[in-house]
Order: sequence, then structure tokens, then C-alpha cells
Amino acid sequence: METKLRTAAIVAFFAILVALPLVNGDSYVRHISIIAIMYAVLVSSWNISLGYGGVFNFAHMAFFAVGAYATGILTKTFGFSPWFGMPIGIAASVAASILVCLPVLRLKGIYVILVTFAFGQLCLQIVLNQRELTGGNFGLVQIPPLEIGTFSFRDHQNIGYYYLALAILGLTVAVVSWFARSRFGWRVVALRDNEPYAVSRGVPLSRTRLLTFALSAVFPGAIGAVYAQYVRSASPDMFGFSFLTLALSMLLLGGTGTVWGPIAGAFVFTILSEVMAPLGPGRYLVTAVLIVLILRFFPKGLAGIPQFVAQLMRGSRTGQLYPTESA
Amino acid sequence: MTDILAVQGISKSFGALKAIRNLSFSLKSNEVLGIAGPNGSGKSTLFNILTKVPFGPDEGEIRVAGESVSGLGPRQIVERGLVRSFQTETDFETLSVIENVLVSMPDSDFRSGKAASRQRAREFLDYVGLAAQQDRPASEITVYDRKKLMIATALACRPKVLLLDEPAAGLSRPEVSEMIELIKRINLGGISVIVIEHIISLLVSVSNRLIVLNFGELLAEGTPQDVIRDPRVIEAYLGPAAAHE
Amino acid sequence: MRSKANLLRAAALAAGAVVAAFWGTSAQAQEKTVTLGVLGAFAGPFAADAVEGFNGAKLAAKEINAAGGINGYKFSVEQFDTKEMTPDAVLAAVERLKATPDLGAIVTPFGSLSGFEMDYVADIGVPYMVAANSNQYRSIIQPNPDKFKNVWSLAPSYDAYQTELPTVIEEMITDGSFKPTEKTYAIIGSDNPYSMPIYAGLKKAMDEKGWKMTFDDVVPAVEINDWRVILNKIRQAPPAVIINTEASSSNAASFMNQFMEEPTNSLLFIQYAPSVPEFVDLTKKNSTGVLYNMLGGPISASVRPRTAEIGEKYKAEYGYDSSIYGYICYEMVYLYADMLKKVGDPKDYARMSAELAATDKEMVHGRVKFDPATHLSMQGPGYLPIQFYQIWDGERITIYPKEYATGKSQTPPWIK
Amino acid sequence: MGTLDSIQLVFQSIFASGLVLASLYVLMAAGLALVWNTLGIFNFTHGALMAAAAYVAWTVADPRGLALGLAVGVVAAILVAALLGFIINYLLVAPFLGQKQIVLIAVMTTLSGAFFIENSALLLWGPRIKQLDKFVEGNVRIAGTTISGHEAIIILLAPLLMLGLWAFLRFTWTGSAIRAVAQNRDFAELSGVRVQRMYAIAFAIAAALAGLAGIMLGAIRFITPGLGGEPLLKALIVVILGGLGSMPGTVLGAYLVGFGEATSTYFLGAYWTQAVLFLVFIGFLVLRPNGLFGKQ
Repeated sequence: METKLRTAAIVAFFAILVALPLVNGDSYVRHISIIAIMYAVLVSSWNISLGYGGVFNFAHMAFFAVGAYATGILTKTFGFSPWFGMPIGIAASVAASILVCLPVLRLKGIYVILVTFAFGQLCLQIVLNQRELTGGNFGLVQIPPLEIGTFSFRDHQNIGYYYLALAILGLTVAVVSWFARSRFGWRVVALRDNEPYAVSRGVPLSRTRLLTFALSAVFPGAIGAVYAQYVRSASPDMFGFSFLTLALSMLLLGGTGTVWGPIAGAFVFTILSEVMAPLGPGRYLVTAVLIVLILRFFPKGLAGIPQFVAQLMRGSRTGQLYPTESA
Repeated sequence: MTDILAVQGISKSFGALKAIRNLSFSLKSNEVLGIAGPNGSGKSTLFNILTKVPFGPDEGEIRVAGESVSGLGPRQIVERGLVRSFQTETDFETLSVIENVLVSMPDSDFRSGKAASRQRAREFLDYVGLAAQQDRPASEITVYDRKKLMIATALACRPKVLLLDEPAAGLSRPEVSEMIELIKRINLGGISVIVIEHIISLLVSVSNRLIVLNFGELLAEGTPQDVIRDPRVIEAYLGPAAAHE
Repeated sequence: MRSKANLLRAAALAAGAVVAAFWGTSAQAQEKTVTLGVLGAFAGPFAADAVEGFNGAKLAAKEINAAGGINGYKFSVEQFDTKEMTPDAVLAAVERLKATPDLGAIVTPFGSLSGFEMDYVADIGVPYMVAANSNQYRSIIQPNPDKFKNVWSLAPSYDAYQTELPTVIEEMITDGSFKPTEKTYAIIGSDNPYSMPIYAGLKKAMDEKGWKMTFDDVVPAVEINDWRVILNKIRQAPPAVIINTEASSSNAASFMNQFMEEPTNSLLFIQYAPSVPEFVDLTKKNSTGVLYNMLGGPISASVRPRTAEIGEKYKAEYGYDSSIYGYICYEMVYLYADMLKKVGDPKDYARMSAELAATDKEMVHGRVKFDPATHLSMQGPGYLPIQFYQIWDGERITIYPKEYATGKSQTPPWIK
Repeated sequence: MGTLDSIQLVFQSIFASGLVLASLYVLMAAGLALVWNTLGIFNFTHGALMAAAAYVAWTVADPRGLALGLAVGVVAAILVAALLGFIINYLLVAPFLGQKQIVLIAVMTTLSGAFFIENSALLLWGPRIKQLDKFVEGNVRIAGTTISGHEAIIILLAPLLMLGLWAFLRFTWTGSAIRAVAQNRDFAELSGVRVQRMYAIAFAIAAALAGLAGIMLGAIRFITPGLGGEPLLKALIVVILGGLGSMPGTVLGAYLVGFGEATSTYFLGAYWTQAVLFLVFIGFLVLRPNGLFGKQ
């Protein structure tokens, strides 16, 4: 019953997204939808390492930026076909993830945050230093867009990018759902729940961690490439603190360790942030308060709300019909 | 009978503290070895060292079925058949009961398909009497069930030697009896067992042999009945006055 | 419980706002209003630029509206926040602009650091005026100027930054305010795409004029609290001229102060950074004698009444002096008013843009006429000047070019 | 030129510079280290507190503000910073202590706090740059290089402040209680120390230290809402190099980074110094995560 409801909800969610361009052709709504979908991919793949894996990986957005820059540089400056963009983005992002994971294997807690954050800063330094290739602090521009014959993905209010991003989101959801129920996923969760116990049950720590990082980095790499081709630009702000915090807020708002929480977080937060744009700096005040309130009162984020409501309802129902039994 | 486990001269210190000093003992195939000793005598440290979770010995050698495990990592030690439980009831709290077992099963169990591996996991749960709870989150089951689940996950690793760290701590009297039966059953199934316990009745009923540790050293060794009457053991547990009375 | 109720209320409000944003924007806007959008990051390190551009534009709009508007249109100036400045956030702001029903033009200091948004603004077709980052805008426009018929920069090319300094130094030598014993110079670059071409260009220009380089280093684009190691190295063989192309005025002020702890007998030129008003606050009398230059900045108030007028109005309205962007964005709105007067229909973007392209107007920073090849304002004699200044007792004295000079160059007080 | 002469020349070129930088870093890092040592979290509001204190000092001291003079401004700013620290602890840290993911949660809440403070400053004081007066005018000569009197004060203040902090932690009851809480929270609680109160005090002191750093910086740099951004990053590097959990390590870390930067600028040039610093930092994190003085 519950799984049927779930399936229905998933089908409805994607059906709405697939149908949206047919009923609304407004380019502003289109852009926000594309960005929301891209954030959903980023955040739900981040969930693999940070949520399921419990590894405080602060380099995830750097993987995204690395994917975008790699795609931009290779297709613009070195003349690779834009169709190689996604493979390039994925390869760069996965390579970066393995590089950052190696020191992380030896570390715990705050050190993981620091090393992964420092990695992002190091990438930023490299981008700033390699002005000729990257455009330095101004950013990289005029990245070649995706085209099939005479059809540009930008035509009809970027409809090509919309469906491409949506397809990647579909794939992300499929992979994360598979992951959550796979043996690999159990191992990742086992390591998060109790590392010594998991090791004592034969779970291979290093291999699992490396694979976790690599798997979670595939998606920011792919979406980084498409992002670069869609906005035709990459900027050093993609390594920035505000951007990282924005994505992390989405993840925490949505709820870590669930398939749908981060996606809900990404959609809600993208729209919220857009609605608040007229507030200027005040927007950050609202966001900051919101993050703290959620962490305080809904530690499981949006994903915890159905459970919370269910508990509330179950609680009141048992209260009326069945007197509490002693356990 | 051959030695399934041979421990030769192992030591471990933490700074100035010597937790284990030059300890040697062995375990024969199909034997149950009890380990007793006062708090802080190094019992749990011994299990940590044997399985390298989280650390191995400073010196000395450990052989499983004649093969040294010195150069091996914790995972390979599990593959060689040396598997432990923990003193406090430990679980993967966000996984379901059956997933706790599934995650502990070796690769070979997954070659014949998903259904077969689940079936296999259910058998382990059944073995310890948890089959009915299989889909509940591990965090929701009782303390006793969690202890049994920990044994089930250990069995899922196909141990040759099972290291049980206080399996009966905190259990009620009937539960202790059940635990005794379970350990005996496991042993009858061909698995050698080392059990650390404070509950002497359990040690006496399940052990073929008993050793007592004190300050990281071997204090006494022999049949359970002999060892618990040894005055040095009584002194270590109850203080010098009790031994001389 | 209370806070949860509040949270729910906030959530409901937010949901309402979302609905409003998506379906409500087309609500009946007032007849005969034209919106001028200011694109920029209103929080973060570039907030001052965005806010001053916005203030300047708003001030002009207020005056025009008070005078009855143009052809029956009243102007409304609105912020379009590019938030974190990531490309998607900039594009979201562009999309918001596009969705604004009565959008007439975009007037802004700069939309992004790279200028990439131009591609999208070109598609909208709305007149787009910018006041900075010419190099980036040029590099995108030049290969295909016809695509960007609506994008025009009120700032000139920055090329003169790379070449003009030796000429000014030679003029100082001619008029006797600078008497070097040998033709040597030290140069410091700053590692960002704005400063580096200037640094490289100046090296070339100095070399061509027979100056010998004695020191050369590039500092990274971070905060620099201590320049003394570099200064000590320069002091080991004091050059006749020291050139620092540091773009951050805070860093430049530290450099100025630390140079003055043990000044050498060198002419000191700092590229652009001393133009920020607060530079003098931080350096006080230390900055007396330093040279800097600026392209596209307002011509000194004492020789150009327009500058004095805008500056006074701005200060009266907002309580402090404006930087360059307040002036230029103010002028943009008046330029737009001229265009509207001629064309009559603000929604006829093509004709409005054509009118913009044909601009030839004396403004606060000189005569603005656009170069059709680059869409930048033309630079040089008769057009926008490159101005060199010398700070003296907190006053900024224009020393070059002659026609806008407000005083003569003097030998810096530290040179003995 | 003889070898000795050139060594002396290098020393003269580097020493004052290294000392100024190092002393600045001590000021920036002290509060961050105190909070880390006591509560086991990184306080990302540290940089924002620097900016906030500088703004308060400006408002109280500047003729365009309340015009009460620099001394009043400094005192007011430090008090406000301490109060802010208290509030930050009360709202952003205390409610979450004891949770399993406190490290991550504290990063998020304090980051949010930093955004809140920085953007409030932007709204309150506007985007235009502010500027504090230097504490003293005039210059001082040390080791062959001239530095400003203000920086000389920083050089003296840094070790004095650390000495004061050390004496406070060592010789006062509150200080001992804070150390006890830092070493073993449960044990301290059993001995009757009110843990939450000690946390609050440590946080307030750390915030006051951040405030002082902000005021000192506000006279040599422009005051903007982002004033504390790069100093926070530097402070992080210093605290980690010195070893988390060790105050003497932090001081040593600050002097090492300061003199290291000056030396590297002299020999490798300014351009490579930042990259070198970062690489050393990452190398340290990986090879010796407990820092120079940390326990293994």
C-alpha cells in the first residue's frame, strides 16, 4: 500500500515536471525550473556522501565547479565537441573526488570538513592563477552550447536544457533509490552508523569510502557540464562560501539520508531564494534564521515532516482508541 | 585436536599504561574458552587486538588455523574466520534487522541472487530467534534482541572463531539461560568460541577451559571448576583479605 | 509550540509569495510607467558599486518625474539582484528583468564580472548601458558587434591605462616637478585579469621609453597587510619611479602608508585604487604626492559644472559623496530620457537601441560617442579622457590632460 | 657584500614584517582557538564579529557617529562583541550541544550567524567603507625597518593578551573551571561546575578577542562587512597548524605563519607565498592532523 502510494507520488512528480513546459512557456519560470532541477541533482548526489555516508564532505560544490570549468576549458579553448562536455565533466569531477578522498580516509570529524573545504579553496586558487585558461576572477565566458543540427538546446526557452537536466535528475533519483537499497548502500550506511562495528563485520572501509565519493561525484560532474553549457559561463563564485552554504541549506532543509528530502529542499529553496530577491541583503537574514530554526526544530528537515505528522496522527489515534500498552 | 587460534607473546601499551603484557594462550578446534578477570584487566583490549578493530598488538604473533594474521587488515582477519561481538549492544541503527545481517554477509552469499541472499540472512535470524523482527529498524528492538542480532551478524561472517564480549551483561535470568543455550548451539555447529563474561554461571556452563586475566597478564588457566577456586583468582577479584580467609 | 506556529505562518506566507511571483507579475502595472532596471549584486563585496549605481539612477529618475516625466512616461528604477554572482543567479536576475512588463532599459555599473549575461540581454533586445569592465564587454562584442545592437558601454577601452603613464612622467620631467637622476622603475602587478594586462602593458611602455626595470613582482589577489618585504627589496636599490597596479584600494592604502614609513626618492604611481574616496581617510597626509589615473571617471568639479551639480545633489540626497558609478548611472537615465523623447515608445527596443547607438553627448565624464566596432565609448582627445591625478592634502588635483587640469603636478613632499 | 652582511640584510627585510603579521594572526586566532579548545567546535562567526566590533567602534568614536572618542569606542565595541558572543552561544551553539552531529551542525549554525551579522552590518551601516583612527600616530623603528606606532601596539598587545589569557585560565577559578570543562565535561559537571555557564563565558571572551582583533584591523584596513572573511581563513590555518586543542600551539602557529609568509615573500615572491601556505596547510592536515603540538 505504502509502496504503491510512493510509486504514484514519484510518477506524479516527474509527470508534472515533464508536462510543465507544455503548459507554461515563460522563460523566467523555465530558468528557475532548470536551476531548481540542477540544484536537486547536486544536492541529492551530495546526500550520498554526506547524508548516507556521514562523511562531512564540503568539496561537493567544488566537484561541480571543477566539472563546469573542465567542460568549459576543453570545449571552448581546446575545441572538443560540446557533446564530450558531460563525459569530460564527469571524469574531472570523479578524479577530483578521488584526489580529495585519499586524505579523507585518514581523517575524522572537523578535519574532514577542513580538508574538503581547503580542497575547494585550492581549486579556486588554481582557477585564479591560471588566468589565461580560466579567465581568472572574472570567469570563463562563451562556452559552446549544445546543438543538434540546427536545433540549439537554447531554442524554445531552453527546452533542450530543461529536458536534459530533468533526465539527469531522473537518473539521479533512480541511482540514489537503488543505492539506498543496495548492498553497497547498506555498507555505506553501516560505516556511518558504527564504523568499528562495520569494519569488524568485514565492510571494506577504504574501498567503500572511495566508491562513495566517486559515485556521488558523477552527478555534480554531469550537471556541472550541462550548467556550463546552459549559462555559457563558469565563475569563481561557484567555489564560494555563499554558494556552498546555499546548497548545504537545501540539503539540511530537505533532510539528509532520504531520497526525496534533498530534492524537496532544492525546489523549495530555489523558489524561496528567488521570491526573496527583492529583499537584497535582508534575504540572507531570513535564510540564516530559517536554517537555524530548521536545525533546531526539524532536525530531519522537510523529509521529517511527513513522519512528524504521521506520528502526531498515530499518537492521537492511539490515544483515543487503544490505551497505551506497557512494552 | 589442532589449535584453531594461537596467541604468542602479545603486548599492547597506551602511553605508560601496559594493557596487555606478553600474553600467550591457544584455542583448540571446537573448544569454548572462557575469559574472566576484574574490570580493566585487559579483556576487551584483547579482543580489539585480535581483530585489529581498531588496533593490533605492539608485539607478538596471532595465528588463525596455523596462519599468521600479522600483516592482515581487519577485514582480512574477518575473512580468515576471526569475528567478534562488542560489550555494549551495537547495531547499524538506521538499517532494518535483516539488513544488519545482509551487510555482514560475505560476497559469496550474493552470487546466487537477491532472493537467495535474503533467504540466507533470514536463516541466520531464525537461528537466533529474530526472524519475526526482520523488517523493524534495528534501533527499535530490545536490548536482548540487539545482543542476539549482533551474534547473528557475527555468524553471517562465517567465523571459525567467535569472540563474544560479555554476551549476557544486563540480561535477565531467563535470558541468560537462553544465551547459554545459544552459545552451546553455536559451538555444537562447529564454531570455536572465546567468551568474556562476568557472570560466572555462564562461564562455568559453557566453557571447556577458563583463563583469568589480571593487569593484562595471564593469572590462571584450567577447567572452570579449578580456576574459580584458585586463591589468586579470588584475591584478584575480591582483594587480599578474601583470599586469606 | 509557539515557534512552530510562527514557522507555519511563515511557510504559508512564503507559499503565497511564490504564487504571487509566478502568476501575479503580469498584474495591471500602471499605465505609462517605464522601468529602468539596475542589475548588480546588492550584498557582498560589490554591494557598494550596485547601490551607488542604483542611487544615482534613482536620483535622476526622481528629478525627471518631478519635471513631469518624458512623453507622459514616469520612470521607476528597480533593483535586480544578482545574489551570489554565480552565473545562474545573474541569469535569474536577467530573467526577472525580462519578465518585467514595462521594462525600458537596463542601466548598471556592471551586470557580472565577465559580461556573459550580454548574450541573454541581446536576445531580449532591451537597451543595456554599462559603466565598467570594458575589456570583458569588448572581448564578447568585438567578434560579432551586430548581435549586440542594444549593448553599449559608457566606459571607454582600458587600453590607455597600459600606455599613457610614461607620457605623463615625461611631462612632469619637462615642467620640472620631477627630476630623476636615472631612468629606473620598480613595478608590482596584481594577479587578476583587470590588473595584469595593465601591468604587462606598462612594463612594455616604460621599456619602450628607455626606462630600466629594477624590481618586478606580482602579488596575489588577496588581502595584503604587510608590504614591507617587497618595499625593503625595492629600497635596496631605490628606483626613480614606483608603479603599483594593485586593484584593491584597501591594499593600496596599506602600501601607501608603509611606503611612507621610509620613503625613497621615487615618484609613486598607484593604478586607479586611490580614486576610491576613502583612500584618503586611510592614508591621511601620507597620500600627499601620490599619482593615480582613471578612465571614464567624472571630470573634476572645478572645471566641469555638471560634475559639481550631480555630486552636490547626490550628497544632499544620500548624505555622502558618490563614487564614479553614482555619476555615470545618473547620466544613463538622462541619456535614456533623451532617447525616449525622440522615439516616443519605450517598448520599441530596436529603435531605442538604434538611438542609443547614435549617442553623441557631452556628459559628466566627457564626450560619449560609441565605437561601432567594440560598443565602448571612444577614448582619447575629444572623447573620454584618461585623467591623471595627484593627491595633495586630501584634494585630488587633475594634472593631465591639460584641458581638464585643475592644477600643476608637484614634486612629492618625500622626494629630497 | 659578505655573507654576514647579506644575512643581516635579509633579516632586516623580513623581521619587522614577520612580526607584524604574526602578531595580527595571534589576535585573530586566539578567540577561535579558545572556543575550539573549550567547546570542540569551530566558530565561523569569528570573522563577522571582527567586522561588527569595528563598526561599533566606528559609530561610537567617529565624528559622523556619536563622536565619543576612540577609547570609548574601543571599550564599547569589545563589550558589544562579548555580548554578541554570548547571544551566539545561547542561540546557535548551546541548544545543539550533545547532538551526534554537533560538528556539522555548529558549522551550519555559525555560518548562518556569520551571514546574519555581515548582512545586518550591510543594512545598518550601508555598503560604503568606514575607517577607524589609528591608536597612535608616528612610527617606530625595529630591526632596521620602520613600522607604524599602531602596529607596534599590535606587536606588544599580542603576547600580553596571550599571557593574560593564560593567567586567567591558570589562576582564576573561572579559568580553571573552563579548562576542566574543556578536558572532561562529565567530570567537571560532577564536580559542580556549571558547564553551560562556562561555555557561555568562554564564548564571550573569544568574541571579545575577535572584537579587539577587528578594531585593530579597522585602523589599518577599510571596514566593510567582509572585513573578517580573510582573517578568519588565516586564523583557521594558524589554529590548525598549531594543533587543535593547544593554546601555546596556536601562538607558535601564528608566529610560524607570520614569519613564514615574510620569508617566503622575500625568497619566492609574493605571488607564490599564498599557494605555498595553502599547500603546507593541506599537507599538515593530512600528515599531522594534530598539528605541531597536538597529542597523537
